[in-house]
Amino acid sequence: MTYIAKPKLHHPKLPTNALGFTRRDYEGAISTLCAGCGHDSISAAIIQACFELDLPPHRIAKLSGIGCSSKTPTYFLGNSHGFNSVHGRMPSVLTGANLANRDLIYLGVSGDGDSASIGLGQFAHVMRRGVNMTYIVENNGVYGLTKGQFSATSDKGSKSKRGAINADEAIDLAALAMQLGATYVARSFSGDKTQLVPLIKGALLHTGAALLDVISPCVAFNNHAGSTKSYDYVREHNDAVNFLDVITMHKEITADYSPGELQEIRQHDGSILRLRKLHEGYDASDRIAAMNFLQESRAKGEIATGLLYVDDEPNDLHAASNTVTVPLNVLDTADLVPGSAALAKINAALR
Amino acid sequence: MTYIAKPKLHHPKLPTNALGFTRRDYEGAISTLCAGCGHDSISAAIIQACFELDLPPHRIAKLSGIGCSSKTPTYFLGNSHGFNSVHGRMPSVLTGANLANRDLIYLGVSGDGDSASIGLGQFAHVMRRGVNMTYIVENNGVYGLTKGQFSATSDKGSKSKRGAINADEAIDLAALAMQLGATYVARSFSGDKTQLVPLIKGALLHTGAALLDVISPCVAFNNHAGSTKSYDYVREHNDAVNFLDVITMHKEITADYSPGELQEIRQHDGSILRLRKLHEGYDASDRIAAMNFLQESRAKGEIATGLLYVDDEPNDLHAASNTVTVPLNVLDTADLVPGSAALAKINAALR
Amino acid sequence: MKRIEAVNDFVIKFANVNGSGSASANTLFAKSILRMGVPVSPRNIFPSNIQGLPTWYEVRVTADSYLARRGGCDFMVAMNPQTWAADVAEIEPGGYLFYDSTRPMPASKFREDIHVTGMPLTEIVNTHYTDARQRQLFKNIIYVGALSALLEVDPEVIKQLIAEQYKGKEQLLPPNYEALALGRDYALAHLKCPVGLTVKAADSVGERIFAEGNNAAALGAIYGGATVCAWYPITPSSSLAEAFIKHCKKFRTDADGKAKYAIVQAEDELASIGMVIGAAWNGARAFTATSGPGVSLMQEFLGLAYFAEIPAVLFDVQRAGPSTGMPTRTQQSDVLSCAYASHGDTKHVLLFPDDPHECFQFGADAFDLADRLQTPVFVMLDLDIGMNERLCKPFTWDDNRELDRGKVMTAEMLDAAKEFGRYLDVDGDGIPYRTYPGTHPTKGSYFTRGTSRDRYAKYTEDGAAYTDNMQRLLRKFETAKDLVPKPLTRTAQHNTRFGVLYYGSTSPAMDEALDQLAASGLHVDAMRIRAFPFCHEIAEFISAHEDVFIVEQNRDAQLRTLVINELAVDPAKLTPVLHYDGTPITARFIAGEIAQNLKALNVTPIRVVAGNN
Amino acid sequence: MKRIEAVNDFVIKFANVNGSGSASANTLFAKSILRMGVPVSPRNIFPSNIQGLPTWYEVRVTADSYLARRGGCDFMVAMNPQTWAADVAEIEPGGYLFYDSTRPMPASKFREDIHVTGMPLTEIVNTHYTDARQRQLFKNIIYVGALSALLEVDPEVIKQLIAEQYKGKEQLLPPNYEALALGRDYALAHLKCPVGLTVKAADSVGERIFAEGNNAAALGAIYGGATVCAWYPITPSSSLAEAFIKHCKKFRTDADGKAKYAIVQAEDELASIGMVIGAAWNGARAFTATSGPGVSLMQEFLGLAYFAEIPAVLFDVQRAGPSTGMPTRTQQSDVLSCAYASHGDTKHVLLFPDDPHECFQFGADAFDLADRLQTPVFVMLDLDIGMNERLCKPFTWDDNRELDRGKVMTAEMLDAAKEFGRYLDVDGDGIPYRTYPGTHPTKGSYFTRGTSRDRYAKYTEDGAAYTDNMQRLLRKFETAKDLVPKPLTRTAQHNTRFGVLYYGSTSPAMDEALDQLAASGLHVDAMRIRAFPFCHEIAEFISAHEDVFIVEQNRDAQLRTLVINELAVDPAKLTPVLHYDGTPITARFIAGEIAQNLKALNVTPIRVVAGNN
Ligand SMILES: Cc1ncc(C[n+]2csc(CCOP(=O)(O)OP(=O)(O)O)c2C)c(N)n1
Ligand SMILES: Cc1ncc(C[n+]2csc(CCOP(=O)(O)OP(=O)(O)O)c2C)c(N)n1
Ligand code: SF4
Ligand code: SF4
Ligand SMILES: [Mg+2]
Ligand SMILES: [Mg+2]
Repeated sequence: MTYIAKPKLHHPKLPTNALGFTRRDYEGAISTLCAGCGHDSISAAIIQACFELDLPPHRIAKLSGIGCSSKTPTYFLGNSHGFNSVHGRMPSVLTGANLANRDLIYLGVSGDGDSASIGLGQFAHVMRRGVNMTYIVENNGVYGLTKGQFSATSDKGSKSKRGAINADEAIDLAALAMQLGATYVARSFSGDKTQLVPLIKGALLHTGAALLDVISPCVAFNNHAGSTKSYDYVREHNDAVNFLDVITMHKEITADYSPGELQEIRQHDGSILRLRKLHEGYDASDRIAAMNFLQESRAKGEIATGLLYVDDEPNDLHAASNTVTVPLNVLDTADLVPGSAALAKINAALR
Repeated sequence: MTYIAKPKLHHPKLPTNALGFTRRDYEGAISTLCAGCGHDSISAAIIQACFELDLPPHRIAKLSGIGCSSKTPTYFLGNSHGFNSVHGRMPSVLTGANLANRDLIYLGVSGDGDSASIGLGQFAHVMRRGVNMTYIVENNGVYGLTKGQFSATSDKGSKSKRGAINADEAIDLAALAMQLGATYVARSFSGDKTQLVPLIKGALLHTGAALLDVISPCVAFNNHAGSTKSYDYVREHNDAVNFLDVITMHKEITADYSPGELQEIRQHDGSILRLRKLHEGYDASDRIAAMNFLQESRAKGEIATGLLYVDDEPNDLHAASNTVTVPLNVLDTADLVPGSAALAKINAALR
Repeated sequence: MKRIEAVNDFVIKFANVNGSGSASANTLFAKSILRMGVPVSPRNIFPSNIQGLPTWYEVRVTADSYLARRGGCDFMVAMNPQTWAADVAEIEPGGYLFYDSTRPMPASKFREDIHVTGMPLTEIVNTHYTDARQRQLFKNIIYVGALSALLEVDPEVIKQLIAEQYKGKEQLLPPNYEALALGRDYALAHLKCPVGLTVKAADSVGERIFAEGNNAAALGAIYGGATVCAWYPITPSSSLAEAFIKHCKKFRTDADGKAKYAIVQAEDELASIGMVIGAAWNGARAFTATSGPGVSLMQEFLGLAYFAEIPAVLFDVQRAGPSTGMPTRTQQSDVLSCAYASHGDTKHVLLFPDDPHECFQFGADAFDLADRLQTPVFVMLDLDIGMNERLCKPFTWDDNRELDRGKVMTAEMLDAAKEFGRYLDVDGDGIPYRTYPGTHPTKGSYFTRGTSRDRYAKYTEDGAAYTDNMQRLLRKFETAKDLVPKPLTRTAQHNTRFGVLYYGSTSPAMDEALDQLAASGLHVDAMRIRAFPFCHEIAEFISAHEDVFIVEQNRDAQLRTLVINELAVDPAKLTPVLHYDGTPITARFIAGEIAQNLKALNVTPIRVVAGNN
Repeated sequence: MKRIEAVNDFVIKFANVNGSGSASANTLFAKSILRMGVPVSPRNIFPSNIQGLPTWYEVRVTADSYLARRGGCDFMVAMNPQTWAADVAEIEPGGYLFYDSTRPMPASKFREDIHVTGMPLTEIVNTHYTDARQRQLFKNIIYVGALSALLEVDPEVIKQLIAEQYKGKEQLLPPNYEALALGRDYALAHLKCPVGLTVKAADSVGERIFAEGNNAAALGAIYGGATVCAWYPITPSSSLAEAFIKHCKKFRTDADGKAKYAIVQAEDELASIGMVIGAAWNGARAFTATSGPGVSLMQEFLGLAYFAEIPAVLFDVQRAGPSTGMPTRTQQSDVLSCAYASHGDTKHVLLFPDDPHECFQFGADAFDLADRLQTPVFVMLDLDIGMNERLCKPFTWDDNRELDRGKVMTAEMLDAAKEFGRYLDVDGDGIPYRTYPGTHPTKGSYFTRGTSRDRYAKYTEDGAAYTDNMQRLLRKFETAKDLVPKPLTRTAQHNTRFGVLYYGSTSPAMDEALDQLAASGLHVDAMRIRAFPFCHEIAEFISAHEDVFIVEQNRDAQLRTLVINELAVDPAKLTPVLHYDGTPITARFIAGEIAQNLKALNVTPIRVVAGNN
């Protein structure tokens, strides 16, 4: 069922990618989110990343839960199938979809309430299983759609718009994902597109469980003083450990740096993740060190961003299940039904 | 409603504790678990710990989910109320119970399937909220009651009795609890009563969220070669970081050690946790270091046991909720009902 | 051209953009009419979105206190270009359109048969204000000012309300007064005032109050002695839990600032009901508030609460299902999933309040019922009564009333008793005695489980013990029939063989429909069901009539299913009248459906007063 | 003293301790009788525990192929001291008791009216074996040997079966043969052989097979083309998923060892149904297997699947509820929670297989139905048919049969079509067309949601669009009535105004009860319902009779609720016959209940053959 996208005719001025698509071809319906919502910037970054990677839009499946963040798949990749499922359970739906057709690219979009509150269990288990996907959490520390209650990622001591103080420990989804076996873990900020776009590209090319925890301020309910997820707060405390540059096969490698500050990771598909270190000696391939770093920077009140950890030999659920290379959803009667002869044998054995 | 337990008359020979109770008074119905099941040893350790701490049995509430492990509360503390709830949801039931009466001691008993598979979400959130409880996971890496399927704590690569190999990352509940804000985190082994009993005592005296991850072999389905939760395997890989000695107020402190190898932590109730270090420089009060240590020892294939982390200034959910000191379940009409005069004011404001 | 003329009896609708701050101005308008002694019934029609999408505020001005949604619109305040066409189309012929005429509109955009009043609102605010937010906010106050002139709403009353609103922030009064005057003066100067629709001071409101059902139910929980609340946000129930927080701060904070309550925003609905069950098991009064999706997630726990006999109170503020459905639309479609919640054989107690007054009353009673019956009790609200301000009888409370904790054995009772069996039916009413954990050192402790056990709470897989217990639970449900609120009957002026059953938020529409039917000579006896299980009065009402209509706001006639199943009524006798598009049911719809059915049965109308139609 | 005498028609029961390895010896015994051409129907009665608690294995030897549980016991093999008293008490007067006489028992422990055979089993094993485990295991084989002598079961057949069992491990044969001989020889030498109950070789089994419903259903899923299975262990459904794993390894592994399937043991039931929905949405055939508690947890997702129109297959192997209830006991008590699963207005398709043969057939058909109807389909098993070996017709398959994927548009179809609307009712049957993700670069993509949307899958909160969609779903459910398996009727030999409805595992007990009733001159027409929604034939059957009984294995007459609600039947016409103590229903119970009712209606028996009672 693999389908080669046919380039379409466009206004000559619009730049096209290798498939002949313009950025427009990766857009969706007009957003109904609040003006200034961080989520809209993330949608834009996704569009940009898919366009730059020359992905056939219809070969991507978008899945989400419930929330303002989970609404966003309607606002990008209009030619892709999308599934806005139920609150907190997108990971299981995505896992099932992935099993049915290993050839599509799976993009899960969720919110902090959707993933860290009601959905924490499924979030954890989808990471453990190493489902090949890009899982983006649009993290604003509140429940936007239900008008601003604290979510499980809002920091202890942070203040709600109505003045309430959060007493519970915050859940760090990036740290959790690393501990649970995710093989590509990054954190970014909806306000920093130059950092975000490459991180999304790297995730889309990664052949295992990729998590992006993207802090995405809620202008309606969590952008005030006292919030630790406001634009201002995040800008002040943002501490990028590295800067990612994704080099796909067909682009030849040019720019050169002095060795020390560079780290290059070749991914399964041949693409190269080139990391320019902004933190002395930060090694994105050392899981335990990365986890430790996250804890320390969090203790210092900093928000570590960048490609925090990547495993260049990821294993995914299909590998673990040893499934055939052809998608399960194309197997037909001949492939699947043993037939009457086999049944006769079975009957015989049951006498 | 606080009730002072009346000492009972007993066979003179049976040793009694400060309340005049014998160990018998802390026992329950006869176990229906398999002969040799690790869970029964844990029940015995709980009985021992409660007896030694002179706890009035009826002031303890036992809560559990579903599973062989969750059945055990029937087999200890026969004079306590117990609640065998539904699979994986004990943490929420315990949280509610705790809110209703802050004066009882809450003992949650669960299994690895109950807590790490279906119950992971509730496990995580009860830790975040710092519910004052002792939460014991009887961890055998399988679903015993449903006949031996892998649970989420069984290690990647470990072999089931039927020969299947586990492909998913194992969840380390102790590491998770630490990351999520539990203030007393220990790991032990059902086969090591001398280590286990003091750890349970320390947890019962701890006034915050205490987790005990107790490896407890399933002789019926997970005690074979190739299992990483068998008696043999655990004995071989057990790596105790320290040995705990719990000194309650009324016991005066005797034994003396050379400073270096000792760590003493005074808990809220005045009791002292005396830790004899078995690991050079292991500091049970340093959360980040402890988390890092856990990751490293796990990478080495070792099972770190002992009191892994303790916070001597724990905060609990009641503190966060600023609730009255008297249990909510004793407040009566006079305490709770504003009456008709107040209602008249409200009506007036609604015109 | 026709011109709708009415005093104190019309529908005015505000078409706005979500998040534009119009809500408070619109409420101000509605409340000012109320203060003039004229009943109003406002309704918010809002999207599942935070900002930028269309939202409407519909105010029915109703001298006769018909509080249901009337349908149609006499005066449209069209502030939202996105919905202009639909809004203009909705106006009744001879009705009125008020709009922002700053940008000229082509004639094609209007209608021949309506009266159009344009006012350059944007221009006015732009000339008077520089700050964008101010322009936004005061534009709303300005149109309220204009409306006061067009509809003869007393400006002094409006100012009074503004003053009350900004008590403590008096510096905000002058600018608001100015904006109000700005609008009013402009209207008086440039627009034809009044139009055919006017408000005339009256005395038709009386002692009634103007409240939201969610707020009232939360207050009921306070009076019912609830101390533990565990909830998870979900529209349209969130404001119930949030109101409880507010009331607790006010009424439940002791001298030294400590809380005589505990409220947890749980991680999801499984956790919230779990916490409620744990707290209730441990002797505190506990509740949760949720909506359909939450009820679905709670099913397993509800089966446990039924079988383990845990008192637990749930407020289900219903919205349009199934699945996510329409979160901001109203329905009565959780009836079955609540009544028979969970796998296995279960039956649950449901209460159906019809307005904020009953939300308060049932909100309090639910806790006594739950303790008395040791089982979950559902208070079934819906978005229409939960989230709209509704005129209703004031809240009342008897100061001699004590919390009824039901059958609980204390240490003293245990010492006195010869035996204790948690599931012993001592009194023959199916309700056993329970103890709170920690009551007595050696007596009365027991083990609670969702698995089968004997009368002494001992685990058993014995079939006889299981059956014995399941039958006792049925006896208990029988007992419940006499404890739940009785139905209320409204008998027609003429003997009739027709009856109608209805419940919950359908109430005002039903009352109005009965008047309309009576006016057209069609007489129907009505009974409002207020609880499940159904008491004998309901069975008697049905057997006393040949044909009974049953009016519901769901597709599958869910209450009808309960009625035929539990009361063994022949379905042929019960004609469903179903409205389920998510908007509140109207008298027009009910009367229309019933009239049509009666026509089919060719019933000859009996006029009460000659020519009164 | 009376002595029960019977050939090929008796009930023998083994009382053992859970985990003592008796299971395989007992099955060996039952199968050996089957191999002699004599029908047997065995049942396991086991505790929710792994080791040490009582367990029973009941074998009904039945020349007439009455496969239901008969009730009572003619021959008791009492191997469990814990349950001695109850086991001895259960023996029919004139029946037989076989026990381990190693330790002498006081006479008081026996009964006057039964025939006692003691054999020093422990002593025998202790003298012959040293290893504890061997003593344990061979004791079981030894009593089988003894029984072969006491009941005249052909030892050669037993040896043949042992040989088949240990194919490949031939070294195990001699010791087993010895143990068998040891028991048999001892019995022949010291015990009175045979007793009054004997097995005589016959030819009454025919081509029938001996299978477990769970295994058959899993095989059905293989033939139905299921490629994705997501499950969570729960008794009594686990063995269904585990059988699917086994079958997949055998039938679904391609040349180079790759899996043409994916099976995930999920973290819970919410995840398993979520995975099934995701896979089905993406074009794979997917299913889950669960039991009551799982169904409760899946409610929200089931509402999504109904509203979003996702094909999904669920095998619900029912156990005794509510809550944890009795996990190892059988019931039919999830009918309502499946039929109307989730909040909001929903209706789901249910299939009711009555034996392993139908478990296979419906297990395969369910996938075609789900794809055809684009909605969840439940296959309702229960512990009785799921986990017991049952004699049934062999499995059959038509090699010309193709998987029916329903209305799916390919890229070619999309290019050809003039428009695509995911929820457009093009054919008037309520079933729209769908596309699989990734089908076409620019056509046919759509957004799936649980929220309201229009015919083109565009999000909307418009009431008319919502209603339009909800009504189409009802049309689709109408269509389902003609696609699901038709009911089967058994007409009485005499015209009768009485009918009986039943379903699922009640089938064998019903057949036998009908014979018993007929024999006593009571004639009742019977219809076995095999699916929900109900087709017109069921309505016609009911209207063709004055009184209709409806036999169920639950407390609340759940199927009856569906019948009166969906077919608008007067409840007065449907008399429930309910058995719900967790044991499988018996013919004695059904016939007794019906006879009693008919007596009450004083029906005069019409003997078919004079004196045949
Ligand atoms: C089962 C269920 N419970 C509650 C809700 C109500 N609800 C909708 S969105 C939401 C929270 C969304 O928060 P988040 O995931 O952080 O998304 P955001 O709106 O902040 O982007 C909730 C509680 C629901 N839709 N379903
Ligand atoms: C909702 C639900 N799903 C599944 C089950 C079946 N079940 C009972 S116990 C259990 C697993 C228990 O495993 P664990 O918690 O590790 O306890 P163990 O028996 O190993 O001590 C399962 C899946 C259930 N009771 N409820
Ligand atoms: S409420 Fe917050 S999260 Fe939702 S759209 Fe508005 S800004 Fe974004
Ligand atoms: S099955 Fe395993 S866990 Fe359960 S009782 Fe037996 S040994 Fe213990
Ligand atoms: Mg959020
Ligand atoms: Mg376990």
